[in-house]
Amino acid sequence: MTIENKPYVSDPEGETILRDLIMRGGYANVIGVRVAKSLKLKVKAKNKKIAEENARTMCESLRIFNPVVSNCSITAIPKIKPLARGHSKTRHNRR
Amino acid sequence: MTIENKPYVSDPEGETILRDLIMRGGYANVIGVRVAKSLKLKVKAKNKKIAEENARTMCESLRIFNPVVSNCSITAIPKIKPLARGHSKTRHNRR
Amino acid sequence: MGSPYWIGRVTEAFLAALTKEELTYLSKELKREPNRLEKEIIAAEWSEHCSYKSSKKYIKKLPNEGKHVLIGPGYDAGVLDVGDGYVVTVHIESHNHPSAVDPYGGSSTGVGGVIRDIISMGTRPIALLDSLRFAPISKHESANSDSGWLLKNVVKGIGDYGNCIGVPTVGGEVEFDASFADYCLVDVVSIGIGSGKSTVRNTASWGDIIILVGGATGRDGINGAAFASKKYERKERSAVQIADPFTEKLLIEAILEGIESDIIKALKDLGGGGLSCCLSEMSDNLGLGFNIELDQIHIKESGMSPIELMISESQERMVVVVDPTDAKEIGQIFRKYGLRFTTIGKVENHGNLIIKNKKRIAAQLPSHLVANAPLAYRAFKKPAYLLDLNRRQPPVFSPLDLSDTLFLMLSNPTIASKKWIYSQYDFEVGLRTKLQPGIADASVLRLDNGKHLAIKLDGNSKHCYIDPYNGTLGCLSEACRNITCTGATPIGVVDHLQFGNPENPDIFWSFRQAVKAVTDFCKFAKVPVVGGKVSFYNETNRGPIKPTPVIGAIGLIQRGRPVLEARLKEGDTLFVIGNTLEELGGSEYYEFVHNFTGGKVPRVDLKNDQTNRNTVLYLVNNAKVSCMHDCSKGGIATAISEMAILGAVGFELDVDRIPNSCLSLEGILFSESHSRFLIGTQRPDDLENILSSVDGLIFSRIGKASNAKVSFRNEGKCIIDTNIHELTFHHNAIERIMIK
Amino acid sequence: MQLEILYTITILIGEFLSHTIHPMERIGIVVFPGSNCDRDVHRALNHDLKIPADLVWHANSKLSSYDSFVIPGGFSYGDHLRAGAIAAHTPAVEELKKKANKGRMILGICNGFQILVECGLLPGALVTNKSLCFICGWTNIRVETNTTAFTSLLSLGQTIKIPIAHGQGRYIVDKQILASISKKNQVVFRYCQNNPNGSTDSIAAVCNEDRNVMGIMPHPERVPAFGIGHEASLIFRSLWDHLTG
Ligand SMILES: Nc1ncnc2c1ncn2[C@@H]1O[C@H](COP(=O)(O)OP(=O)(O)O)[C@@H](O)[C@H]1O
Ligand SMILES: [Mg+2]
Repeated sequence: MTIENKPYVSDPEGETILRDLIMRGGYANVIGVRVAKSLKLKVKAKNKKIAEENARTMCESLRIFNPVVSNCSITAIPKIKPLARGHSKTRHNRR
Repeated sequence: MTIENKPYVSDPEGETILRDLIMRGGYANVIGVRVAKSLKLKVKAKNKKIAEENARTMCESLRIFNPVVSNCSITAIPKIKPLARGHSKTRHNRR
Repeated sequence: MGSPYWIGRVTEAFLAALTKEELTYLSKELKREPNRLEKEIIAAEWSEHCSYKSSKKYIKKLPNEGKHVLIGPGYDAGVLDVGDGYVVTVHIESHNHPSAVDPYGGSSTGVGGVIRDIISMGTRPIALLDSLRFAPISKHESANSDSGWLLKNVVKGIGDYGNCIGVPTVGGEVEFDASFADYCLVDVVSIGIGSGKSTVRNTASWGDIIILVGGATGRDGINGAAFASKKYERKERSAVQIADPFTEKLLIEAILEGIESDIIKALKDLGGGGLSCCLSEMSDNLGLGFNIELDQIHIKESGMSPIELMISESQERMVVVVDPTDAKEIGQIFRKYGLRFTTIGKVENHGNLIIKNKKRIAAQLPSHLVANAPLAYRAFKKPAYLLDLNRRQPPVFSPLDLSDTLFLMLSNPTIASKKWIYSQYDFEVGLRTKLQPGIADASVLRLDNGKHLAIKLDGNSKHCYIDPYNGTLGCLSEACRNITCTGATPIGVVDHLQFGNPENPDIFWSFRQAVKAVTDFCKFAKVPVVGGKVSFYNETNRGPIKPTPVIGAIGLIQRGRPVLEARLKEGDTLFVIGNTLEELGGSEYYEFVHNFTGGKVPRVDLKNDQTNRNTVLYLVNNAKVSCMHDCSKGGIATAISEMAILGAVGFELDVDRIPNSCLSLEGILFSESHSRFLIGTQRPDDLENILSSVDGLIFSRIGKASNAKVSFRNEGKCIIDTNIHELTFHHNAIERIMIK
Repeated sequence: MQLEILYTITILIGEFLSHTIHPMERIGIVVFPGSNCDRDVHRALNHDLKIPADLVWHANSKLSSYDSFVIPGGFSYGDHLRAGAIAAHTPAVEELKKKANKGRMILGICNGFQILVECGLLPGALVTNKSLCFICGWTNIRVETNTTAFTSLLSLGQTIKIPIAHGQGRYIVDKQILASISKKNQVVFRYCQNNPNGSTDSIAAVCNEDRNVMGIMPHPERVPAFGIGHEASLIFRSLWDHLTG
């Protein structure tokens, strides 16, 4: 679940990271940064679709993000990866 | 690019969301929450692999994540979505 | 929770903000039809928010002269002379509509705006205060009920912004009332300090250059001013403003460095109405013309139209005017701080605002015309609800256990400890905080000349709803009382008048009553109004908010004089000054305990009020007392408990010794009559002598502080029997509601 | 009038000092974009404690002429990415690292602590408070070692009152590092009575192995120089004693 400012909403944090860290570090090939927040939920559900729907209703009714400011995209990954907690092996996972 | 606390570091935000919002809201099928920070970088690169490698070197040399407490996973998505900055067409995108 | 309330429709175009009459007037003055861009510029500036078209006539009449006032209302901030070459600036702003939709972004950008007003005067911001209003946060629901969610995010927004820019939030007030359902009021006051020399003179001459500095201009907040001037409709995009306190902090340092180098000739922040308002007001104030080129502006999004550039409300921007020979130096300063800036134009002698786009004139308007909207006439009549309320007799309430009632009063979020809020604010950065929040009636700051500045905000929408005139008078009395308690003499007030739709005659009547009260109080007490703000259209689909004037009182404590807290001390003898009347209308006792609205609200007797304040000031100044607290929301029983909780000490109180003309015990304990003070002293006989010598003063010795037991006695019986730990527990209610 | 004269004299003395004392014997207060306790530290040192110190903009070449530094609190680079993360990559911090390796004294307060951790001069990490809220208030800390140049005037085990104000002050180290810093006596202060932010082992301040670099989360510049609650200012006095021998 990724919560991100809407495209027309500015992102001062991303801009500072780009300007003061990445560009000054000499990484000219990076041309844009947007910061987002992700939530990894571990959900029990019959299938991917139901899991996604569940997550979306919950997200909206509990106001996990403010839809005036942010968009939220939800993807369920069926058992692909156990939640990080307690799984130190996932550390170098690149997916 | 997703930056997430290592398993040994507790995640009070995830815990609070789980306990105060989700469980109290009656969503019993959610059994775990971890909060992470993601950065969406727009990178110019020949291919996905190079882009990921570039990003990883940058990430390590600039310490985009703090290896003491966090893990970082990187995935490149070739041209799937243009970054918002400077793309006025995305302006009325709601989702 | 129902359906999320933010999902609303995107409403009509911005142009709708200009009325037919205004358009006709405009064409007549211009002797031609304005083009689209011109109409948009005018609409932004003639919005209620920027032009004060409904209220200007009334605001102008407020008393605004005093020996400390250097610059009164009408500028970005009021300027007060505090002696030794130092000045203090004050300003108040609200960000109600944006905060109701996006509490985090709305409240933080509100802080940003009011801070830039202080910088605009060439002074360094040294403190913030916040005055907040929400619907009740209930004990049973989670902190994520609508109002809990708003409160949590508003506080986080204010904290994150003020903390980041290093300006301490030193105090404030909070009120909960059901009329704020689905809405909230977020008022912020900022204080600045400077030397008389450094305040910007705001002069310019032909050929000077105009520079836009700070955040890039984007489409954010477009239509914001019109938004705040229209009934609250849930527009999507227009409401969203992302705060960037980091850029603001750089802006503060850069501008102050420019002022120090004496190269900034004129300066103004961009707030509601964006460049349109800023440039038209600035050129009108300077009595000069501006030629502006839009092509150069640093932008966030490509393809912005001239209209969007002119009305964008992107945050953290300012306009500065410098002599061309100083262009290089100011550029160096901005570059040092990594701020983006562009020269957007030149000062001309023609008196017009000329906007060029791609070398062609896109708009040409006389600045004077843009900056001075035709005033709107608003009808007014006494609202019908008042007749109804006045007729409503308070029912006879079945007697409750008085200890339980006291506990309930203390756990009422309007009265309970606000520690959960202010501990999220860095209230000490800057090393000026002499009295931190929570320990006295007002916040006290150290000034550079050895004097102290006291300030407090007060509002009471429950009183003002039942009686706008007396309610407002009460807010003034309370604010002045609060600063007096710390030992300060009032030197000025700021007023923030918040109402519903001014086109509604009922609402406009209340507005006029409030203005009258401010005028009457300030004239009598000889305290000038040094600034203020009017916010109309505070309405939701449920209707208008209760009338909510918020008053900020500013006071000065002379060098070497005591600064007093409200903390009760072991062995203190308790005195009360002032009479207690059966004035329970709009009281927390009626409203919170009995859920009853009606009755007579407390009235202020201006003469007594003054006598009592002067007496108290004498006592503090001459070190006759060990603590002082004013008596307001929740009445005497609450006030004395608050002092005891602060001092962690118990007390015995003789209720029958409290001077009163009440009909009930509840009246004596919980009535909110004004002009009363509670005093603790280690020299009771001394104090009694002094008080007896004051003509017409009502006072009494009512109790004593000792150990941990708390008892209220009446006619030999103990009517409340508890201890300090229990009182403290109930007083911590907000923490219990908000932290799960 | 009198006050003005007093000010003039103070300024004159200040100028006199700044001319007579070589920068080596003055403390450099490193100012980053977004630092906001810099002026407070400056005032506490010069005005209250009479310890000569200058504000130095991070990009100013004068920085290298100083030999001891305070990195003040605030929100350098807006705390973006993580508190201290961006400042840690500036040339100024590179310079500080060189000085640290030569044994020069560096004290990081609050955001300064975060920068020292992010640039690797100090072990561990500082993350968001356990309560998820910014906290401001006074707390008690205990002196865990007085064999550092920052605590020599304090006594071991002494409890002092000190203000805190931070959002990301939860100090985190893993088991190995914790064992190592405990063994080498690098924990300088611990919160006592309560742990306001959830730090590992209630750690409030740590120093490096060579004991010339210390990071502390609370704000010693906010306490009065004399009278009740002045003990925390002994941190600065200890440092000055050390520098002036
Ligand atoms: N929103 C707030 N922000 C900061 N401080 C607050 C806020 N609300 C209340 N306070 C502080 O809490 C204390 C009690 O406030 P209040 O209940 O309004 O005082 P009073 O009893 O005089 O009416 C004061 O020091 C005040 O400054
Ligand atoms: Mg009070």
